[in-house]
Amino acid sequence: MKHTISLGALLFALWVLLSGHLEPLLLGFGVLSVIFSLYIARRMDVVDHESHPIHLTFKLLKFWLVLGKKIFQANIDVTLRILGFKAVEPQLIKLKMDQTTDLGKAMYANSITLTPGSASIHMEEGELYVHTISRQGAQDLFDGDIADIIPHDKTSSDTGANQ
Amino acid sequence: MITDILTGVFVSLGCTLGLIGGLGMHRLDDFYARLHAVGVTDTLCSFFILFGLALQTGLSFVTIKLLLIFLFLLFTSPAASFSLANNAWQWGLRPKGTNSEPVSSFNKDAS
Amino acid sequence: MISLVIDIVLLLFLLIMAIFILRVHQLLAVAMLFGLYSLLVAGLFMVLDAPDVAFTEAAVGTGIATVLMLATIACTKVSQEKIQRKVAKTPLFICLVVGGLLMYGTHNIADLGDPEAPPHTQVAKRYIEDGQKDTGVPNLVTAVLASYRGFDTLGEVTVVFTAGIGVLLLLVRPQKIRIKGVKSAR
Amino acid sequence: MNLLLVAASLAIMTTMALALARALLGPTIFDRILAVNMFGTKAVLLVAVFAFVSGRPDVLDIALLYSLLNFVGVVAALRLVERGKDYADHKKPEINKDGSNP
Repeated sequence: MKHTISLGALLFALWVLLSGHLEPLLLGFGVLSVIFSLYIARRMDVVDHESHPIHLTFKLLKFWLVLGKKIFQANIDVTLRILGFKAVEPQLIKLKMDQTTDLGKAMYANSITLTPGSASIHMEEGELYVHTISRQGAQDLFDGDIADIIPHDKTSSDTGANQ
Repeated sequence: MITDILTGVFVSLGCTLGLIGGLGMHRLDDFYARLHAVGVTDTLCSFFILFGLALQTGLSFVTIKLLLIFLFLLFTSPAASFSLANNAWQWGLRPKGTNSEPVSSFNKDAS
Repeated sequence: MISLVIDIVLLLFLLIMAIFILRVHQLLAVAMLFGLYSLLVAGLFMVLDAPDVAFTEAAVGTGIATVLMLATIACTKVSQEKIQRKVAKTPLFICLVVGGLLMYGTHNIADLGDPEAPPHTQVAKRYIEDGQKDTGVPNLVTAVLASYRGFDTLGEVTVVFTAGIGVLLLLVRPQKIRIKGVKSAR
Repeated sequence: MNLLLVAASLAIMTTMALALARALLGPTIFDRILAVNMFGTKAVLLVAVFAFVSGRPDVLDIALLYSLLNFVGVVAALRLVERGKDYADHKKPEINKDGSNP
């Protein structure tokens, strides 16, 4: 239930921010469409801790900051490689995933993809196939460069049921 | 005045990154390598351009819209890239110039 | 000035894309390029100061039409047939004549943005002056579409919606219908 | 300021042209879809810059819509390839015993 409420609040905030009008009529339309979206989301059974990880809010903020820094560095690296100042040496590697939850895995794989210079290709039984543009980048991934910053997803009870 | 200069710097940086990414689409010789070029244009390039534009408006609805555009791009691009790469992999496309099977660690004396 | 440049470049992209769509044999790529095509057309509408049309074009052309086209491709068998390419004379002639007539017709349209043109002196004037008061909708174009021409728009939307449902019904194969909570049998 | 944004939109259009060229050249269907995706992203940025050049921030809504629709198109296309049908104009690549393409 708390996920539904928080999603509803988020959707309504989005409506107000995008429309920018505060007349009762338009706000009423907003409430109606939020309720409708919530109804559909509930029916699709997608409102849960996975699509809407409120228990991670503060950890996520730090995660985005650190990831942002990494993305910045990786961008410069890839730019240099495209322009030919550094060599392009593609690598195909296999990473072990320590994350147990689906959310953790998705965050790990997507963080790798989001960092230019490394892209996750395939996922198989706790292993992630990654294509990197440089040997150094591959080594960094082996050393747990990205894995360390993924927030730990400790929703013990309901995650176990979900698996 | 100072915001104008900052906007100029950020927008031109973003455009440069975009152009480099576009160049990378042609310089890199393999689908998987091109993914990284697109990664550059999807992340830092759009961030710079949108941030530069946001500086022009101060804090207003427009800034929030720019932020939302950036967030949408940020959330959708890795999902799109991953499903694209995963499809290519399962279809049977293999990257050029790499070990044909993924390695799980580098040997010190390899290659 | 910049609008003109963007116009020209977008039209150039459109031309290249159209030629490519004609020549390529990968249906998937063609469907994707059609999506881009309407994205560019929407961009042109935007440059021409018609954000609402651009909205519709983007949503319908890039969104629904692409998905429908892709779904159609998914329902087809993968096979190719080489067709003898020869110019069909009568259709070409008809195309040229109709195109020429349309082009001739544009000469009678008032210039873009001409303040003396009848639509601007009468209809638009009324909309602009009384629109806010009559309907209470902040966006003028929305007021015209959803209030003044409400029935028209409603009919249009109904037709489009019905057409969409019809296409979906045609495309869905019987064994693929999913019932809520039940995994479809493979 | 305006001049710079004009230059920026020209640069973005150049990038779009580069992406379009990749979409036309291929060689695999995945290259094309990747290029189409990139083209769409750049279109979003172009619309955003154009909103500021023309001084009408309303246009940003269109950029928002584009950024979502672009994703829908790509995912819809990929769902198709995923079904294992061979939509590319050339045969599925052979995979050697050691897993590499010949």
